[in-house]
Amino acid sequence: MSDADNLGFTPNEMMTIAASRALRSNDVCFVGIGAPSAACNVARLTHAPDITLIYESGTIGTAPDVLPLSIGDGELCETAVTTVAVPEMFRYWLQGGRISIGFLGAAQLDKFGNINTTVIGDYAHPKTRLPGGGGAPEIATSSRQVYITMAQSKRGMVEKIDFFTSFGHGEGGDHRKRLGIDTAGPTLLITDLAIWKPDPVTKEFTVVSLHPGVSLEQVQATCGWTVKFAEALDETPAPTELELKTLRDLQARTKAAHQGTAKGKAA
Amino acid sequence: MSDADNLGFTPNEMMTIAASRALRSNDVCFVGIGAPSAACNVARLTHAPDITLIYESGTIGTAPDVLPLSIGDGELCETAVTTVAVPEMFRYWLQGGRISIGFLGAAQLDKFGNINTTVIGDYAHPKTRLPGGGGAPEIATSSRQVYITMAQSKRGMVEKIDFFTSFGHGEGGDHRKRLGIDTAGPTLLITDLAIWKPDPVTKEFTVVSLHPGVSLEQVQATCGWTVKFAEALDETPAPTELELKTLRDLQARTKAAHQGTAKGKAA
Amino acid sequence: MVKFLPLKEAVAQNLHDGDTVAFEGFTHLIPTAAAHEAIRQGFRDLTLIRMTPDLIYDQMIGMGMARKIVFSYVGNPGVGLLRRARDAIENGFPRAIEVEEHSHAGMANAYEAGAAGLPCAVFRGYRGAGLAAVNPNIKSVTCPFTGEVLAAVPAIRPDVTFIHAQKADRKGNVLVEGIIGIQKEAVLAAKRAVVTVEEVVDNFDDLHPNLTVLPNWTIAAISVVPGGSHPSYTHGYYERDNAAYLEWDEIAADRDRFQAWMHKNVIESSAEDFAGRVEHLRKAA
Amino acid sequence: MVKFLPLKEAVAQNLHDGDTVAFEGFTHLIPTAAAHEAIRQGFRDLTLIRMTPDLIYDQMIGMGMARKIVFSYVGNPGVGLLRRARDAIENGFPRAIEVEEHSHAGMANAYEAGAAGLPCAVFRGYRGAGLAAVNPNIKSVTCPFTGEVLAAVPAIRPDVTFIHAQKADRKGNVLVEGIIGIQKEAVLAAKRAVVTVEEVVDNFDDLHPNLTVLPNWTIAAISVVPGGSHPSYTHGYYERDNAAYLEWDEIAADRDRFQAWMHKNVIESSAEDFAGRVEHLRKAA
Repeated sequence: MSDADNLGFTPNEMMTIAASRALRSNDVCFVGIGAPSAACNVARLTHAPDITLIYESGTIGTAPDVLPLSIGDGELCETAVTTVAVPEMFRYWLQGGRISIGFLGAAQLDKFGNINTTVIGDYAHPKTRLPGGGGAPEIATSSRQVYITMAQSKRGMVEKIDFFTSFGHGEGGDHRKRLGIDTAGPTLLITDLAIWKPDPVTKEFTVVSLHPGVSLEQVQATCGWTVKFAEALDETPAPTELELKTLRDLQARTKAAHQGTAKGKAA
Repeated sequence: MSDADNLGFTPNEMMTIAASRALRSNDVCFVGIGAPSAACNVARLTHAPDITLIYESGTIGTAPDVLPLSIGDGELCETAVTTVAVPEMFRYWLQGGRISIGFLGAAQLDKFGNINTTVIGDYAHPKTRLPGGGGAPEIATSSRQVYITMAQSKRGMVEKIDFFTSFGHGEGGDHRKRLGIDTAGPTLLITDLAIWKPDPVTKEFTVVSLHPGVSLEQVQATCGWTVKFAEALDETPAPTELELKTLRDLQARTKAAHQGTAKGKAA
Repeated sequence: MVKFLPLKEAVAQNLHDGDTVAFEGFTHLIPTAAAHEAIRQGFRDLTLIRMTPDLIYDQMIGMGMARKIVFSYVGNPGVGLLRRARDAIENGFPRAIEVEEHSHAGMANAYEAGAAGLPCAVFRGYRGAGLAAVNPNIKSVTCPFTGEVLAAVPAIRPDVTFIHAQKADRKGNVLVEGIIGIQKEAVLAAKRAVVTVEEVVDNFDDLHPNLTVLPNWTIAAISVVPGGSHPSYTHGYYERDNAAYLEWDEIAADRDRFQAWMHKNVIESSAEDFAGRVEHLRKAA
Repeated sequence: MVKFLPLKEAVAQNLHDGDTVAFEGFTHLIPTAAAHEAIRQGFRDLTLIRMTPDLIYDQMIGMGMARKIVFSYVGNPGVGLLRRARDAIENGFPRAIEVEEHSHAGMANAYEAGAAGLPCAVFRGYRGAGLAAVNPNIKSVTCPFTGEVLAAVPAIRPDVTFIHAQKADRKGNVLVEGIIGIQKEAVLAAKRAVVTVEEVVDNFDDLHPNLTVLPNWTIAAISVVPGGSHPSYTHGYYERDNAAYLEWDEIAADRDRFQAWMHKNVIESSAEDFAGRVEHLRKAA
């Protein structure tokens, strides 16, 4: 696989930057931790300066200088337009229909954008107990659209997920509508190898763009279902110098801060 | 009837002071405007300094220097422990069961403590449209007890009220319980002439104490139903010097402030 | 995204004949200037929503602008009755109006449900109260765990909400403080929100993080109208003009006197006049 | 009325074997000192409630104190899994525990309903989600106006809630600020509430009126424990000890190492030790 030495950037960097490009200044994003958080903040620091980032801890319109380790780091509150209580966050801001993009990661994902972060194995007797859904069940249904980011692997991208932590397109087609869900659901999947969009009718995720240097075979080899590729397949533009520098500076600041005592020791 | 010249205090002053005496420092009072507000603040300024006064505008633990003209005067917020939004006030503080005493006035009252402040005449075609209930319907059912104050008159204290703005004891007896209301309801009525308490069984208001100089005939002459008097009828202690001075000072400060521009003109 | 507009344009762009509209304010921060602008522009057939319709609703009803009112307390707070509203309800003058009446708890929960994107609000209310019998929009749901029967009312979703607030920053974020009432919910429940403010400041960097700030993307238009809530008050700027509330009781008692007052103080007046009306109510520094 | 007590007594007087208890905090203000005191006092058969059970729940579960957990995200935030909780759920070690799992929206609404005195919360949730099938406490009600089917969950009503806050005044009113999470609701929903604070100040006269202040009559006991939320943080006092969260992942991975750590840092330790743990996390003035 390609890496930073060959192309000047890593697949994970490409994933984060490709995700950041999907965001606009007038978006209101409900941000999950990890790759979604990095992508949202790169967007804010590059082409979407007025984007509204919301973390489920209650911080609205936040602009952290370093990426938070948790969804409730102090930095998020200190830089926010306002910080509200958690019930208000879920009632007025998420359920109220104010979120344009819900940004989720996934431990297990199927081709219809259904996500599992709850258990591997049987729910009552799990092989591995994962952290669970947190805000995801309602982020997936109340946000106007859902973007998903994850690094590809056969273990992660599976034919059948073990548990429906959050609902994507279910069994595909109009399954959302049949459940009374009137939002669009997953409209974009950005992995470390490709950009995927749901088929307009079946809602199955289809590769529409390959990242630079990535082959169709690589995408299929790291995915547990038979991948559909668009007829006109794009190549994702490589990260620009500004995008890469912005992401790397952000991650360097973050790493320093997350030593935990780095700031404190200066005192 | 007795007046200030004869006894050194007016019937209205006696009413307010008698009502204030029913309050304790550990009470949490939901305060209506008018006589209830004066009584609550006299209590706070005399024997119940730690009483918690709550106005429906969202001010909790307020200690106004002058009586508010409305339930949302600035003074209430400036002196409060905290000021919350109106939905929170009705959900967490009133419905949450945190109010020990709901203090109501009445335009029309019946002998079971049911109150009308909505219409005189038919609801759809009223003879007089009154302001309506405001917070009263739920104050009457969510407060642990309800105290009522009003000046007696045949027009106000009636056999049958025109509209049930707030529910007292309904038709008496266990009517509250039958409607699924588990609070005590009206437990005290303080008029300008007497103190009334509900009969333990029938829940009909019964005079238990006459204010100084008031006769049984006076009470009956100003009440639209046949009044029941307790066998052992007390005489309400006359206002003390401190009580009277506290009330009159409060009302003098209030009158000066409500000229509206009195404070402003000093600027 | 929010636009800073003169009040005349903010009202013209956002309010239309037949709209369901809330001019909210709970004693504090009543958007008088916005209501007066609506009166000058002569809208008709409005459904007027407010927990505590007071002087400005008496004025709009008296001018014949309302088809229906939705409320929980239709009084001049601390003074008494609203005489123009009474005339409309009792005598159909200047036109008959439909009445939908709730308790404060019912209205507060209904606004909260509107802000929360729910179709209805569920709460413990109206037990034994006469309103449940005369208002078909008071229904019930049963708790599926305890069997308790709770009240349900439809969510309030105005076409447009007007509020008055202390200040906006240059980006159009809005701060409401003091007795915050139901304003945040009324804005978030509405399709469009218009805010009048006392002033615009560079930024809100020094604000405490937990104050009531409405992000700029929740608001359609902001108009700077100093004194815009008179005779109500703006915490931190000027006091309530209690004398004006007392005086209103006399003005509104007479149909002709009402019309004369409205022409002089509203129709032939403008948003710029509000600053002068609160001069004497500003506190000594 | 509230009592100021040493933490040891505040915990002993308010927590009992078999209680349903919430130690709430949403990343910020986690009441670690109170949980450690509960561990030292060795309570059993607790039902532990929290939206985001993290290190202190991993610790209480690992010490065998929990009969059941009610939660919406059982992870080490930003790090990964909770290894003691996993061991209990997957292997029944040191004892099997019952699991009641919700979404954040479900838990937040359930606390809100608890604070509001309602038997259940009603919201738009769990559509298509697997939890609705495995949690019998997720039911539905139908909106009587639109026919929309909404989710319903029982209100959360803990026997006792513990929170950590910035400060109390001498009367025992408590200020919570910054990321306020679900703390106010958790306190108001509980039969009893115990608060640890960084400090006590004379009065709150200079506070902005709209901050989150819990009146003294809503609280049973207050204990002054500087640093009491470490390795979480207290806005305005000290920063989050992110390194400690990363380190916990290794400590909790091994049953013996966990026990050794707990004995050294909890059992043989006291509330007074927290102040020292945050010294290096206080910001330069």
